[in-house]
Amino acid sequence: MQDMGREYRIIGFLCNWCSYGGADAAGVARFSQPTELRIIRVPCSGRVDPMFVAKALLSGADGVLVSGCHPRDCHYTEGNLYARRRLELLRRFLPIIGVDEGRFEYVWVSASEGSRWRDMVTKFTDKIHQLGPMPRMAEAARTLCKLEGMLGVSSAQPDMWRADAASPAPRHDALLNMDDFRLDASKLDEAKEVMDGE
Amino acid sequence: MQTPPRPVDLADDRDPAFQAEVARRSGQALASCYQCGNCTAGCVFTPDYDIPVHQVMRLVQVGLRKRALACRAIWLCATCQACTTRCPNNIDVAKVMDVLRHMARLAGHAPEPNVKTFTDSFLSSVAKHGRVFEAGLAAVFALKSGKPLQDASLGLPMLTRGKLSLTPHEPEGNGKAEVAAIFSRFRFAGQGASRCADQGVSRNSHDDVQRGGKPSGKTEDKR
Amino acid sequence: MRIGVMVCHCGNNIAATVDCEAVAAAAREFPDVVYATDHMYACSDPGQGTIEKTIRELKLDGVVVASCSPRMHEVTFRRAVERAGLNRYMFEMANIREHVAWISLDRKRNTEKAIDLVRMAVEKLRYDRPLTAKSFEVQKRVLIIGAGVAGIQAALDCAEGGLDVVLVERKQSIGGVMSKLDKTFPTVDCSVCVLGPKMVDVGQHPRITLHALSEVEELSGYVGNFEVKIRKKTPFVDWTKCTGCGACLEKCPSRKVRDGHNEGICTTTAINIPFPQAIPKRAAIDATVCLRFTKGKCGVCQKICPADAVDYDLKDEVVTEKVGAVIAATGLDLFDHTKCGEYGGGRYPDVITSLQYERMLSASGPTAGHIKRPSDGREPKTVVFIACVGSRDRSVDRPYCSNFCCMYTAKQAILTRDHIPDSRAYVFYMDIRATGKGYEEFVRRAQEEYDVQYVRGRVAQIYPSTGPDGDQLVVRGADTLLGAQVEIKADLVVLAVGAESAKGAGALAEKLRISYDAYGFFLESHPKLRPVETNTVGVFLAGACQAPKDIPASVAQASAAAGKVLALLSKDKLESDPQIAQVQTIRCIGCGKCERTCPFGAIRMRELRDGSKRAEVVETVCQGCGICSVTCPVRAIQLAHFTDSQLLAEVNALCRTWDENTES
Amino acid sequence: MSAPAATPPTFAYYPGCSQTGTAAEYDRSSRACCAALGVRLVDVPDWTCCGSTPAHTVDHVLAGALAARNLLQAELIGHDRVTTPCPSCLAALRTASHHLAEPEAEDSETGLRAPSFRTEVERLLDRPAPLRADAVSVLQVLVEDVGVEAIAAAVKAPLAGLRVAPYYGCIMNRPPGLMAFDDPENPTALDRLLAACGATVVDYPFKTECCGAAFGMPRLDIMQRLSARLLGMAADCGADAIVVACPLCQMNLDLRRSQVNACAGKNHAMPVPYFTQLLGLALGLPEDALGLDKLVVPLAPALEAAKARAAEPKNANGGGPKENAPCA
Ligand SMILES: Cc1cc2nc3c(=O)[nH]c(=O)nc-3n(C[C@H](O)[C@H](O)[C@H](O)COP(=O)(O)OP(=O)(O)OC[C@H]3O[C@@H](n4cnc5c(N)ncnc54)[C@H](O)[C@@H]3O)c2cc1C
Ligand SMILES: Cc1cc2nc3c(=O)[nH]c(=O)nc-3n(C[C@H](O)[C@H](O)[C@H](O)COP(=O)(O)OP(=O)(O)OC[C@H]3O[C@@H](n4cnc5c(N)ncnc54)[C@H](O)[C@@H]3O)c2cc1C
Ligand code: SF4
Ligand code: SF4
Ligand code: SF4
Ligand code: SF4
Ligand code: SF4
Ligand code: SF4
Ligand code: SF4
Ligand code: SF4
Repeated sequence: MQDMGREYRIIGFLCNWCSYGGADAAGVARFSQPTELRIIRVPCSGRVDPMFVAKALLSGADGVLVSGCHPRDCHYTEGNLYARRRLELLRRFLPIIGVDEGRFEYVWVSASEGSRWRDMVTKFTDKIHQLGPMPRMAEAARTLCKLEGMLGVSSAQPDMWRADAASPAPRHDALLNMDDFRLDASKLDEAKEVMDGE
Repeated sequence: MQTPPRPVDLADDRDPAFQAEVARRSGQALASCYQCGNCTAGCVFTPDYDIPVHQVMRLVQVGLRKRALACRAIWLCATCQACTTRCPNNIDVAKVMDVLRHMARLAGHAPEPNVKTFTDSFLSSVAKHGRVFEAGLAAVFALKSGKPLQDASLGLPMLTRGKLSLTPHEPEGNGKAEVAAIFSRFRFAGQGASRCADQGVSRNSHDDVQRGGKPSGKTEDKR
Repeated sequence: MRIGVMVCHCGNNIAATVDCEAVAAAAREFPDVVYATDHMYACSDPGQGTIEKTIRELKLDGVVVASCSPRMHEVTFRRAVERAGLNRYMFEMANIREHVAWISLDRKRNTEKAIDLVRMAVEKLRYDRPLTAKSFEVQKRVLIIGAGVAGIQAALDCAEGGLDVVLVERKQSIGGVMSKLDKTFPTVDCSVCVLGPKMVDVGQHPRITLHALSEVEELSGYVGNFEVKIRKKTPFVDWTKCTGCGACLEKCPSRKVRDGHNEGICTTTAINIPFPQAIPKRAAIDATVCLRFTKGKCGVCQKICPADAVDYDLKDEVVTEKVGAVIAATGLDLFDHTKCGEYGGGRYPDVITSLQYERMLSASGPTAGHIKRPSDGREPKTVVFIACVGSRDRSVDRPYCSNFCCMYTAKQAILTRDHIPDSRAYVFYMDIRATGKGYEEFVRRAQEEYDVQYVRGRVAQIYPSTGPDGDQLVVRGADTLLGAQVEIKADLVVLAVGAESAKGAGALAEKLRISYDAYGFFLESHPKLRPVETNTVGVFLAGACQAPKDIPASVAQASAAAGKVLALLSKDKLESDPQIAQVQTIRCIGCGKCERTCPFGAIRMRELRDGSKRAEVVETVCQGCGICSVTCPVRAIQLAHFTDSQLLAEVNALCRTWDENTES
Repeated sequence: MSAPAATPPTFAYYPGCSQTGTAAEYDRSSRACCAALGVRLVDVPDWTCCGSTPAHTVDHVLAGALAARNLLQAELIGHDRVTTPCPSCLAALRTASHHLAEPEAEDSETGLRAPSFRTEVERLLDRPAPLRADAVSVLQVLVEDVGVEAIAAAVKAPLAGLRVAPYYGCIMNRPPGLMAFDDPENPTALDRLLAACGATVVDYPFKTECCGAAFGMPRLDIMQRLSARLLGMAADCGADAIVVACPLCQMNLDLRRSQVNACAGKNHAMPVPYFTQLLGLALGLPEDALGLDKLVVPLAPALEAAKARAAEPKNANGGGPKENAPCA
């Protein structure tokens, strides 16, 4: 089942209420799973900034999986719908920055669905194995700097609250501000279609 | 010499590969059978079986290969699908019975010789004519089963109603040859093929078919 | 910053597949880590003691524990950290049990992964800062949804404890399934005799506001301060006037209405009081069958009512209540046996459900306690019970055990033999699940004293018999212990239909923002340690809405939930979770996007002296989802403890090591 | 009378081996009814045996290849929908088409991709296997494509007074996942069709119980026992006839009647017509187009008795399956 050769680098952003519990449930049930995925716990899939995903992929992750509550089952009512809207747009945006959109996936797993989580991880890991390692792009570093500039933070910069946050860094170049896509009516319809599809 | 009776040794008598093989050939999750007996309850052949269906399933689960493959029940199953339709665990029980029959053939079991003879006669008729030649099949079967007169009383009513054709209705075109080719490829398939275990069955079972299917043209016409 | 790390073995749970010492050794090399160790049980007293001692002795600023899921023990360790004088948010957990040790046996890879997870936790911790909770006022009232035995018990316990109770029941009367039962196992005492007095107490308790024929339409707010909108369906009878005299029932000409309380084995009238002990004992009109509503004529009840209570123009009403906590107690529904074509699919009148049989056994039921065949009214001499109908059956997507049908089947078989001494009772079963106190003894009594014939096997088919005993049903099953197919000619067949979640349970869960499983049963916060809580603080569970349970278990959980609510609302003020959004005013450009996005309306725009606007978070309202953070174009609003910097620090922690690994 | 539709529904027609011999009347009456109801049948050219039960009891790939060849023959003349009167052929054809659609599976032990069913079948066929073709029964075509209302409208000589037990046989609707037609436990297609013909349909509890299938030859005793049950139940239900849709059932219940009666010690004289024969009668088709003379137990006495019964004013409720009435 597993390619025993190299380990791939996969990050999972999991909603604390549903999918993180689902991953726990999979562990409790001792469902054997690929080992590559490292989980970052977030309060809600709506907390996942597309920027995090892009950043992870440009910094060397081979795949990023975001998992939240099922539609309408969000602990915060509609956080997962925001997430879906943003992340769906991110998926379409990834090829623009030179990343295969298959490296990013967004799924629903509830706290009771240990076996579904196992299936999701296994499938996603398999897919990344098929895609192979993320190519190291010459562009990556530059794009990354740009992204970090836009975000106003970088890994080198200390916490924005503690630091001299005197210089507001508005992101004029709203390349990554997914919410701005909502202004584009055609994109909005597309996004709606995606949402209704589920 | 007979071995003295003793309990089933669940470790030594068990052949775990057997369960795995049946699972692979049938694609069924055998471990999910919880022995509810629904298959036995609904099978109209249960009174004729030496081992009721649910116990056949149990034999497979435990891995008692010999007992499962030597039983008569698997030959008497008519694939009526009652068990498959009603199994609460969605097990295709009829398919498991089918697969056990395949494996029993491979292992050389035929506790219901007439059933096997019928099957073999049927298929050799198909191999020969491209379609079943009913009269020929009846004649071959009657001869081989050693019950030549069992259906003698049916001959007249059939003849008078034009239901008994004494010549085969063979396909008009190339069909006959194609079917013959399917049978012969079936026989020789297997070299270099990947599903080797299955090919094993195929080869063997086909030999059975062939053996059953070498009646002289004479016997076929004489009924 | 001075960080301490502890790696837990969890006995062998983690240590079997993760090299815990190696993880601790690796952690020592991480920036700011001044101490790292491994421990057999981090959550044990000595484990926690070590943490506290180390914090004090080494003057740590933060602690990482690598052990089980934070959903398990985060609170435990936060308390330990706090006892040692640190802020409880200067703590991070790495989940190396559920997410590492238990999902793979590859020790090398597991160890590497565990090291990665610890590195992430350390990096995140480096950006942690102390947070302090704020406190807020609470509503000392509780909303209870569903008034079966569980809801009733919870309501009485809460009311006795001094809380005001808002009890919402969608049916016309409270009582739930238990009010339909005849006797109850394992004591075989009369169900209504036990439940009736409690129902009366609910009706009379000064602290309980009962909304019958009502449903929750919307729930907003948060623990301590929920606001609930309740739709009171119109009964077309003014309940303040109706005395429950029943005069209208006598005269209503629409008499062919399916009687829900009697599970459809008899009919009733369009204006109706479901049963004599109903609470509230008030009449209501079913407009779908009332002649006045369907045909425009009649109006008899209005004329006849001595209290002048009937009012065809009454409309639904929506009331709003404020409560501090919620208990969901919506109970169960039963599997629809008409899906089972092999049992006649509802075509044979003498194949009935267990609950229909309860109504027949009940002295206050439509047959006055006489067992009669629905087809011809004859007293059955052979009654066959079939267990697990619509339970433990994947083919109908009901893989679970319904928990109490084995027991009520034994009860019904005993009662059958009691009612008709010359009868025979057969039970087809797969396993007998009798795990409660006195239950096994009860089943044995059915077998030994009452001579109930237990047949181990499922029934494949029921069909009408023909010939001389042409009015019977042939039950064809298996006796797997005999290894045989068996047939019984039965006069009556009772299906022990399985339990399902109450209709609409999923939709209600969504309103309450709690999770539910694939079958609509509500999800508890932790199956062993928090069985009455949900993941939404302030919402609790009682009874069969969480999973099929019998009366003792439902009542126990109801009292437990009441206890939890009483404990929660015993304080005048609650502490809010400080992991909430905070606006960095200096960065905020006042665009208002966060205000529009927040699903809880937790953000207000505040006007500065210069007329410009800035966002402001209402701390008690913010739920900490972080949706606003992502929306803000200048990242001015950040979710405490999950800031951009912290999450990116975790990402970076991983990417950096990968860089090192691949480049080396 | 149903006016032929603008484009009549057209199917490739697979008769099956029995229909050339012991069940010739099933073939003949099926063709006649389809023609009368505006269903165009195009014979699968050069068709060969589908393999029936014996093939799958020996090997699933062999069975698949024998059936697939016929689906392919239909596809080659541009037909994806093959119809056949015989449930056994139907099962063989549908099973093949079902499995041909399966993707390659992975062997859980070796991790290697096992060749798909399609690959294996193609090896035996030595041709590409059919891609789309699937099979439906003539019964399903008549009930779903023509429709019961259209049939009722086309009936010229209602079978008033004839009490029939509809017998579907074991595999017309089972397993439901494969056959995807009607209810597997209580099918009603035949009931509805016969009611549309004006017959009185009795509630027959053994609609799908196996008659003994092909065991007539190898295990006559089993076949006798099972078919005797079916006849006994039909008699108890007060049926004048058992109406069948399967050549094997018909053979066991009709041709082998003397054997069954001998075993049961009964003298059942109930005819066992194919449903297409009764439908043909109701549509007013000539008897010789329906092969009524080929039935061993003659149908005429039952028809006469029914006519007499229908003449009595009381029994005019000629139609519709009885609901909820336990048969007495
Ligand atoms: C045939 C049968 C026999 C049984 N015999 C026994 C026995 O002998 N002994 C025993 O211990 N147990 C027995 N049980 C089990 C027992 O009935 C249950 O344990 C018990 O009823 C569970 O109580 P509950 O309050 O959780 O649910 P319920 O009794 O189902 O009550 C739930 C209430 O919530 C209401 N409701 C549902 N949804 C909503 C909504 N959205 N809004 C508002 N209200 C809602 C319902 O109308 C109902 O009144 C038996 C069960 C059956 C089916
Ligand atoms: C082998 C085994 C495996 C199990 N596995 C599971 C499982 O996987 N999952 C599960 O849910 N359950 C399991 N259980 C059941 C589980 O252990 C019990 O449900 C649980 O321990 C009960 O907790 P308790 O607090 O009621 O009782 P206990 O754990 O027995 O605690 C009672 C305490 O009271 C003390 N005590 C007793 N008398 C006195 C006295 N007179 N004065 C002062 N102190 C006293 C005792 O010393 C003891 O510390 C298992 C049980 C066994 C035996
Ligand atoms: S019906 Fe299914 S689960 Fe039950 S005994 Fe048979 S195979 Fe096993
Ligand atoms: S398929 Fe075979 S085992 Fe299953 S019920 Fe029919 S005859 Fe019995
Ligand atoms: S509505 Fe009137 S008549 Fe009916 S019960 Fe109430 S008071 Fe009595
Ligand atoms: S108005 Fe309706 S409810 Fe009232 S008596 Fe008439 S039918 Fe009954
Ligand atoms: S309690 Fe008994 S009857 Fe009910 S589902 Fe469980 S095992 Fe079956
Ligand atoms: S005593 Fe224990 S092992 Fe036995 S049935 Fe009860 S729970 Fe199961
Ligand atoms: S985190 Fe932001 S969006 Fe979420 S509730 Fe708080 S203020 Fe609203
Ligand atoms: S989204 Fe950001 S900038 Fe806009 S109002 Fe909110 S905090 Fe201020």
